[in-house]
Amino acid sequence: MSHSLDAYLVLSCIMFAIGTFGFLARRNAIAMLMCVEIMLNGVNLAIVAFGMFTPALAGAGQVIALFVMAVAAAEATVGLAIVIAIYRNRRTPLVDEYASMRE
Amino acid sequence: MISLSGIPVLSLIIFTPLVGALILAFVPGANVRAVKAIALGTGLVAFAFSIVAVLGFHIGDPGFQYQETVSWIPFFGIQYHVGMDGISLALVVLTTLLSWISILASFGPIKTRTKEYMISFLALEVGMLGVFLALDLFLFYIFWEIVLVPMYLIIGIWGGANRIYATIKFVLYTLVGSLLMLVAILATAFAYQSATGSWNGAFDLLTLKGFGFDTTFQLFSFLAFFLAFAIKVPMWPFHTWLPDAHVEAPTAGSVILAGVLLKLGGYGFLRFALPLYPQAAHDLAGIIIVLSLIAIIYGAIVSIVQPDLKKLIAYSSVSHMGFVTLGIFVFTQQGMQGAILQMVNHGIITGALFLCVGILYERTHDRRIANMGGLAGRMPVWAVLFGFFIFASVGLPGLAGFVGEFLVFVGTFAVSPVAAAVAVFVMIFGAVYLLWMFQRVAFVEPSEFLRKLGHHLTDIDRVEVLTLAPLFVLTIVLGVYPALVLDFIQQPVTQILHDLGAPLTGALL
Amino acid sequence: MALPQTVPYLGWSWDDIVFLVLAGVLLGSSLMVVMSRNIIRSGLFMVLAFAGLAGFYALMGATIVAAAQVLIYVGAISVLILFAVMLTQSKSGPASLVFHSQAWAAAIASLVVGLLLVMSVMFTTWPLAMPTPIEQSAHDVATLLFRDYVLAFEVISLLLLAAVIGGIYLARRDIIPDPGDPLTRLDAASDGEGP
Amino acid sequence: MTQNEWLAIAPVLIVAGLALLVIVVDLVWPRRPAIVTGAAVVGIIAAMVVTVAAGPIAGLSGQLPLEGQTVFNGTYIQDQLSVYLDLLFMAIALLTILFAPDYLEPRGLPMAEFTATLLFAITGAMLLAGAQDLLLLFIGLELLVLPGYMLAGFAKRDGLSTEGAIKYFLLGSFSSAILLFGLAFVFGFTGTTNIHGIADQLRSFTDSGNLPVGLAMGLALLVTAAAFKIAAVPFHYWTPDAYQGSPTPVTGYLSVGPKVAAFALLLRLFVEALGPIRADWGLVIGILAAVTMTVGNLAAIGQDNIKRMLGYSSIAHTGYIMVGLAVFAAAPDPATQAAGIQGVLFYALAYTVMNLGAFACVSALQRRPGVTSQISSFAGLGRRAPLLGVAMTLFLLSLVGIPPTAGFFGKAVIILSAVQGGGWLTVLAVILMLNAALAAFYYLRVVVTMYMREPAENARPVTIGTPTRVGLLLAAVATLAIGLLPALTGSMLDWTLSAARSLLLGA
Amino acid sequence: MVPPVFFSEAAGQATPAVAAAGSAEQLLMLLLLVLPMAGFVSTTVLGRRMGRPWLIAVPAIIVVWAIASYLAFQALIQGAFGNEAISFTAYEWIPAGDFRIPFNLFLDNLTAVMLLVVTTIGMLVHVYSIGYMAHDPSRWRFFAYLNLFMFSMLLLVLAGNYLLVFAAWELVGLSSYLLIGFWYHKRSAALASKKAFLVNRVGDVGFALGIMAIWTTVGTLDFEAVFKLLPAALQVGDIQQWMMIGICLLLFCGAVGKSAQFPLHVWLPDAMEGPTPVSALIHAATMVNAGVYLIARSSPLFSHAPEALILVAAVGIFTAIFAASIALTQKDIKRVLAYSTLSQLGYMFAALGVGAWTAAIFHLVTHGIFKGLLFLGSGSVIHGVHEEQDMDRMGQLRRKMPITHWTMLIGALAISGIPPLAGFFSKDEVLGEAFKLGFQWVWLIGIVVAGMTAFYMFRLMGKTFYGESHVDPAVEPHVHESPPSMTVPLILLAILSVIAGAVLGLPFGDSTITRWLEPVFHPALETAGVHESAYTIFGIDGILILISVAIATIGMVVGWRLFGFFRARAHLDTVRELTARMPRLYLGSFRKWYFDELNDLLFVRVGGVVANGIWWFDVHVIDGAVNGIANATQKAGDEIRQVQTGRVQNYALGIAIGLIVVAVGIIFLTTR
Repeated sequence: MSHSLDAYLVLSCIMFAIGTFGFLARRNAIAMLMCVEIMLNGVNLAIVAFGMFTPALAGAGQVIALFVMAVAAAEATVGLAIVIAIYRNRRTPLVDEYASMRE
Repeated sequence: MISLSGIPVLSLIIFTPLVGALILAFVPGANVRAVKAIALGTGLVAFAFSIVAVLGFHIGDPGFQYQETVSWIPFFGIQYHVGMDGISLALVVLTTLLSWISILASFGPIKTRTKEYMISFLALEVGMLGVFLALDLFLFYIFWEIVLVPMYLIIGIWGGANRIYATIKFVLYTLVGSLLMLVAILATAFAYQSATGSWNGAFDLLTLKGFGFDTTFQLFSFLAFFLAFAIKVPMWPFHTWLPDAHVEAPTAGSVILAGVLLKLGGYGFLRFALPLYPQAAHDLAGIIIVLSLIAIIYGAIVSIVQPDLKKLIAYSSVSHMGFVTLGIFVFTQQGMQGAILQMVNHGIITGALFLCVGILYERTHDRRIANMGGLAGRMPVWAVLFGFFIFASVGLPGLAGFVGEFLVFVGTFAVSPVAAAVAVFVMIFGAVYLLWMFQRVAFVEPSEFLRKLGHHLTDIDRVEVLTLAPLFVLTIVLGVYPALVLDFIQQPVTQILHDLGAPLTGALL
Repeated sequence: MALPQTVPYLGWSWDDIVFLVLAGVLLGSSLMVVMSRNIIRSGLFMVLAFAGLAGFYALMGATIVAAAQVLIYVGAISVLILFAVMLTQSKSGPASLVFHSQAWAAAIASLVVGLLLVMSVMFTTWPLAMPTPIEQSAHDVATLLFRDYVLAFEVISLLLLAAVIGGIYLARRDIIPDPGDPLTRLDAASDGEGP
Repeated sequence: MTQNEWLAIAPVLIVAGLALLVIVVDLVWPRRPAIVTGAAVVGIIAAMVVTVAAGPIAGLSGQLPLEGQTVFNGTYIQDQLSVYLDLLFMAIALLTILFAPDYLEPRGLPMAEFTATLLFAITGAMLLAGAQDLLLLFIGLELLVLPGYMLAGFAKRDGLSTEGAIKYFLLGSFSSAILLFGLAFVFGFTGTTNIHGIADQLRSFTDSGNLPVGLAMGLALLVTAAAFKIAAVPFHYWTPDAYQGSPTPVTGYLSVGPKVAAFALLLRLFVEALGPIRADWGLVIGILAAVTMTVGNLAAIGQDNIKRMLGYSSIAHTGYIMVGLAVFAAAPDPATQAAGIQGVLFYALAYTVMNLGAFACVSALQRRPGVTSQISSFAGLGRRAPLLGVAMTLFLLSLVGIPPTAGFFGKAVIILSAVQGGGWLTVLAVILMLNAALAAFYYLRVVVTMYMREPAENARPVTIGTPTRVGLLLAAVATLAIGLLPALTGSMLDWTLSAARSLLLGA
Repeated sequence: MVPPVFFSEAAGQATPAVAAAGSAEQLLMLLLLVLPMAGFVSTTVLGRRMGRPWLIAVPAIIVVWAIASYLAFQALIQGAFGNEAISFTAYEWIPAGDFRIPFNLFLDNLTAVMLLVVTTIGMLVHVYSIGYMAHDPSRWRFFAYLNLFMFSMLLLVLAGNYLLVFAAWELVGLSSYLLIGFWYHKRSAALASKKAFLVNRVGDVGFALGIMAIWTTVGTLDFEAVFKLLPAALQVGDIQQWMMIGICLLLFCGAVGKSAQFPLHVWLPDAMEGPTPVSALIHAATMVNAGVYLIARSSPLFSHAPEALILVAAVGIFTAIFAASIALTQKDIKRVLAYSTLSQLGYMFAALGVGAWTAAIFHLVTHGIFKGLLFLGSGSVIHGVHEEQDMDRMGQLRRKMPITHWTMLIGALAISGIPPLAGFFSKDEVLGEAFKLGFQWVWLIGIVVAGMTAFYMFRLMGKTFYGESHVDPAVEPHVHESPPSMTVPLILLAILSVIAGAVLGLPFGDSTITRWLEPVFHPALETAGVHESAYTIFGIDGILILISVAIATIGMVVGWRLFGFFRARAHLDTVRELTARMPRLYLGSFRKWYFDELNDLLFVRVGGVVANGIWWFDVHVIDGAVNGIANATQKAGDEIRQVQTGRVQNYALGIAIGLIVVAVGIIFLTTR
């Protein structure tokens, strides 16, 4: 199990699905952001797993995972800044209340 | 005959209005007199150039004359290729003539944004002339679309109360057709390229027209062209934009719309659709003949009950243009020559009718027939001219309308007596709606509405006479001596029929 | 103390046990992140999930990643998020509704997505994969990072810089302009909200 | 790094450096937007000059071999395509920066941060254009989109701006995750991150219907994410909201920059890397194209807010460009495939100038704070500001595709490629054309408003700043010249074709 | 009737040879057209400013008359052109491939006769109009129109091909339209002019189709060529008999319209709204004869289509009795004359139909003269009683208008067929030929019509000139004889009415007019196999003459008995009693057998409903579809935009669902 690529991949898929659910269902902007992080981590798990089980990749999986973490950090920074900015305007972190623009 | 070798006559004709428009762009709009003078001058210069082209034209020469070829987008073999044969010549002269007349006729009625109006008008002229002279499919399409924009503005800005609806309808309707035509043009060019392996000449009419495309391809391409042209002509049942556009357009807009724009469709059939896709043309001729017959009779009958002068003339255009398509698609020398002559005649006569209605509108601000009456007494000169053009439109022999119509009849009869018999009934219906309208407008005692206008109801003035005079003369000349046009189009029509191959058989009865 | 080769009684390898336990932690805490009513608790569970993931990385032998995971996620990002939570929670209390009204639809959709993903993973034989993880030295990783992916590495710094600059701009509290200043009032109504 | 590597990356470096420079300039001379603008404009022009002029040294401008030159261990390529796209992106940046001051300054929004953020995004786009490695592709994309989120929320005191930004950000991150998962599948399956390596690995699956399910799933994830980035239906939801909320110059940028860059991603990823299995994604792209343009146009028809309307219309244009991709995927012969890519590239150029131009007109009109972006704001513009009116009309006509404008030639090139492809591509061409007619409906509505409606009572004259004037002039001239000027058109067609060919060499 | 079997050997000389006209004749023929045209143009341009607007128009026509007389003299008396026609082509009118229509003029004896009639009566009417229109402020228009008419009519008779005839045919229609509607401010005049034009157009449709059929068959429209080629084609079987019949019937359609035969007769009575000289010239003496001329001209064709000729005869004789029955009861003096004209035209068609070509033309000539006279006389009367046309408001006018009275009396006697006046000869020729050629039914009806004609003419005379005066007392004192410009033409026409018959119709059997027209009708007679039988004045012909004269006399006498004659009193109470006894017949006749009502129902009401229905269809169905598509598109757009809820989660869910769809799609499409 611990030596099976499929096991890690399945795990990563489930994690991704959980993140997706949260993203679709949560109302709070920051919670949604957290769910995106969960999804990204799920993917990262898959990437590392591919990297570790595939000789041709020769460690690329790990490197990419590092990059993804950096990107995730940047994304979180930007996202949180935007959340804070909008919170100043709207006084609520609940995304479904931001619906001034529609149709 | 004068020698014009080495002079780019056609480019001069096409781009003179453009130059005029550019000059106008730099004239202050407040200086209305200068604006008008420049616009009219430009129109006259273009007209003069087109007359020069007539004088230098070799009637016996079957090919295209004054050809100019400049490479434009060599990547796809697209060229600026223009040339003139008898058909183009007739329509170009018609265009340059009606253009300056329209400009002149706009002096009075157009009171706001004269400069923009004149620029639009000259741009419109560029497009129309380009369509009649282009020999490159791509170039043709570009001019074809260019026509759309100024007309859109002319109707939309200087039009009547419901102008926005009318102008959008006009543009969208025409656009739907022409965009599909673009697909067909590109497909045709590619079909040529894939067969010959080279883009050279892939858009050039002269290289393409002898090219035997396969049957299915012809059918679809022809249908796309057909849609574009049928909407422009307009053929039944694609005609409903026309009454709206005419009613809302300013007078000069109606003149150009009826006088030239509708001819673009007929010209397109002759110049492009038939030579490129002869097989498909043969296959579909029967259906098109039936549609034309419907248009002829239907347009005439609907005209009878129109309450608005312009709408009546608009529907009558549907009927009259039905002759054009009928004449073209019976594939006989007489029919086709008649169709072309009919285009010219219709341009002159209907243009004049719209001018007359415009003159009336200037004084009464109304076009409802029910409000008119007795104008023969109040505006005698106007009534005489209006009546004159009405009888020309009725198809009175000796005036322009007759010869074209009769040639179409004769050409049709040779192919299908039944079709001719149906079409010929328009002689009755045409007379019914026009004469009834004339009776209600010009005869009997003046209506209450007109009486209230009192002395404002003046007879036609000098400028207005000047706009109608050339059309008046031409109406008589072309009725008495139609050879003036027929001689020019004889050779090209023979050529088109030759390209089409076998005569029409079995399409209809 | 040396452990037996396999888990007593069960006959499973230790790695497998670790795997199962970690999987439980990971999925459970992930679910809690998603489901928790209190957003702060969500955040804390997220830290746990990230830590679990680090364990997996270690289990596979990807030690560098595991370390980075702890540093970046557990350390930096989580804290960042928690700060943001604090900032936005201070005035209004916790929302009465955690989930959006479409939660059921969301559940079904994510279930389908998950099933599709899992099945596609299961039914695929990855042609280049080995049955067991491969040893990879830190040196290999470093070589890749600084030789093959050097451009990407440079770009990442740019990315972070951009994020920081933008983040500062967006998040910084401007000197609140005078409400009587016509410019500010007009600005508020500048887009869309007008007639 | 070798000299070649320096030269190849020089344009990217200059732009990135310019971003930093702008921040420094702002620190030295705070609140002097003119200096910032000036510096940025000069810098971008310099970068463009370098891109072209550094050519001979690095083997550019005709001497650049068609296969390009790969640097940084095969992760980045400098070829005709990347040079073309780089210049296009820089042009986008240039125009956006020219248009921005008129809108930002009256609203008190800082020019320096705007310019820097924008230039970061452009850097990302340029990297994307030359990326030969999945990782670089991903990071380039993130560098492109992250500043985009921030720009969307740039008017941070404006509720709509931040609302648009957060929607854009959340959905964007969501799609990034999806994209990443897709990339992971591809990378796991092929065992490489190199674009060419992937293509080589995939060559065995040339027929449709024989993909392993994992790869198919990866493909689906990639299609979804990419469709999101280019704003194709049904992944377009963010577009209207983000466009409407953003400050107008930003909207202009968003409508072209990220879109064209996302198409660059599609070219590198789908055409170059996944080219061998194009039979498997071609039909999907074709269907999406048809749906996208139709839905985009339909939705735009009843729209009263011009930014939102142009947002929907940009969705439609996405559909048009996708036709080119579909042609690549479904065409039988290499020449036609190249023609499809050429269509994408040529249309991207045309779309850039006309759409940016249109947004510039909106933004110029909104120079006076308080002017809404409702279409009614345009009432009587033809008389209030004749030149602006003429320019706007030109751009709108070009967007409709009326000759002789760039938009028309763009459509012509795409349709030509589609009819070359034959089969269902011809149907796609017809759908495209019908859509163009549909589009006329709402574009012309604006013209109607400008020329045929009377201005509101309180309408005041419109004044335009110099940078905007210059920018409008550039955009208008380009809109007219592309197609009409034989030399320019010819070279553009040649260039886009060789760019397409260089791309296809690897596919 | 004889089937066409004697064609073969006659084919060669059957068609009169055509000679090129000499330059003098060319000039004269052109002048015949140019002068009236010039008169029209100059009067139109200058007339309004001229004190005497007739100063151009009338002299022009007098010159035309002189020229025409000279040409006719040359042709008929001198035989200067031999038995040949002369023709020349002025220029090529329509060149379109094989369809080359010259503008060619053609003059043979038939043309010469027509020229005489047209120019003589035309000239007299012009002169008459000087007086008649003297007080109309816009009389310049009147003279211009008259000149235009003369031009058109002369072109019609001179034209050398069918298309040119058709052109002239339409132009006379135009002139007629203009002249009927001369007093356009009168609603009835405006309606009548339109009606005339439109009804004519109905016939013209057939005429036009006939022309197309001829051209399609033989590729030419020139008379000589058509008359040679078409029978030849029939002979060798290139065309079928039914085609020949069809062509003839189509041409006949045109004739029916122009000559106002049943059922297209409705326009002519209404045309009386025009000034009276117009009625005399156009609607009695010249234009309405064009149909007769056309069929006479086409005799070489009709002789090959005996079935068509039977129809011609039937329509003609039916119109004769039908119109006469209406004329019996009309109150408007001009309407009586109008229906009388219809009736007499019916005679001519009957004559054509039975094959008595010469008789038809003979009657055309004499009818032109005496009907012109009668109309001008009625004009004089109307003028005298101050524009009153109702005969119930006249009476006893013979004393106040003696010249008018006497001349009209001559006209009435002439039309009644009382020897030795003009009508006697021609009518007798028509009826006698009909009887002798085997069309006894035509003869029988013709005789009845003759009686009716005599009756209604003397009813007219009685109500107008005799009996008691019912003239408006206010007008009575002012009733006066007309000026010389009006009376002189009356007198001249009266003289002609007296002598024309004898001059042209004597000696019986081989009369002058027969000799004149023999070359023209020779081929037709040859084809039809009509052989001149010896004229037996003391045999069958004599008996026929006696019968017709007797019938006419009876009609005449009944007329005086009931309506008065010189000193004889009218018995109006008897009239009233008679009409009361058969109200339906009376009312039917008085209401013109309800034809106007039928037309109104068919064309105005039903036609209006149909036209409005089609318009409704156009607006609501065709345009409705167009607008419907536009609206549906807009609606669809609005619906689609409903997806855009503004809520991120909705969007995200959409993306997720999209992902699922795409994934399922791709997996389904690409994997095994």
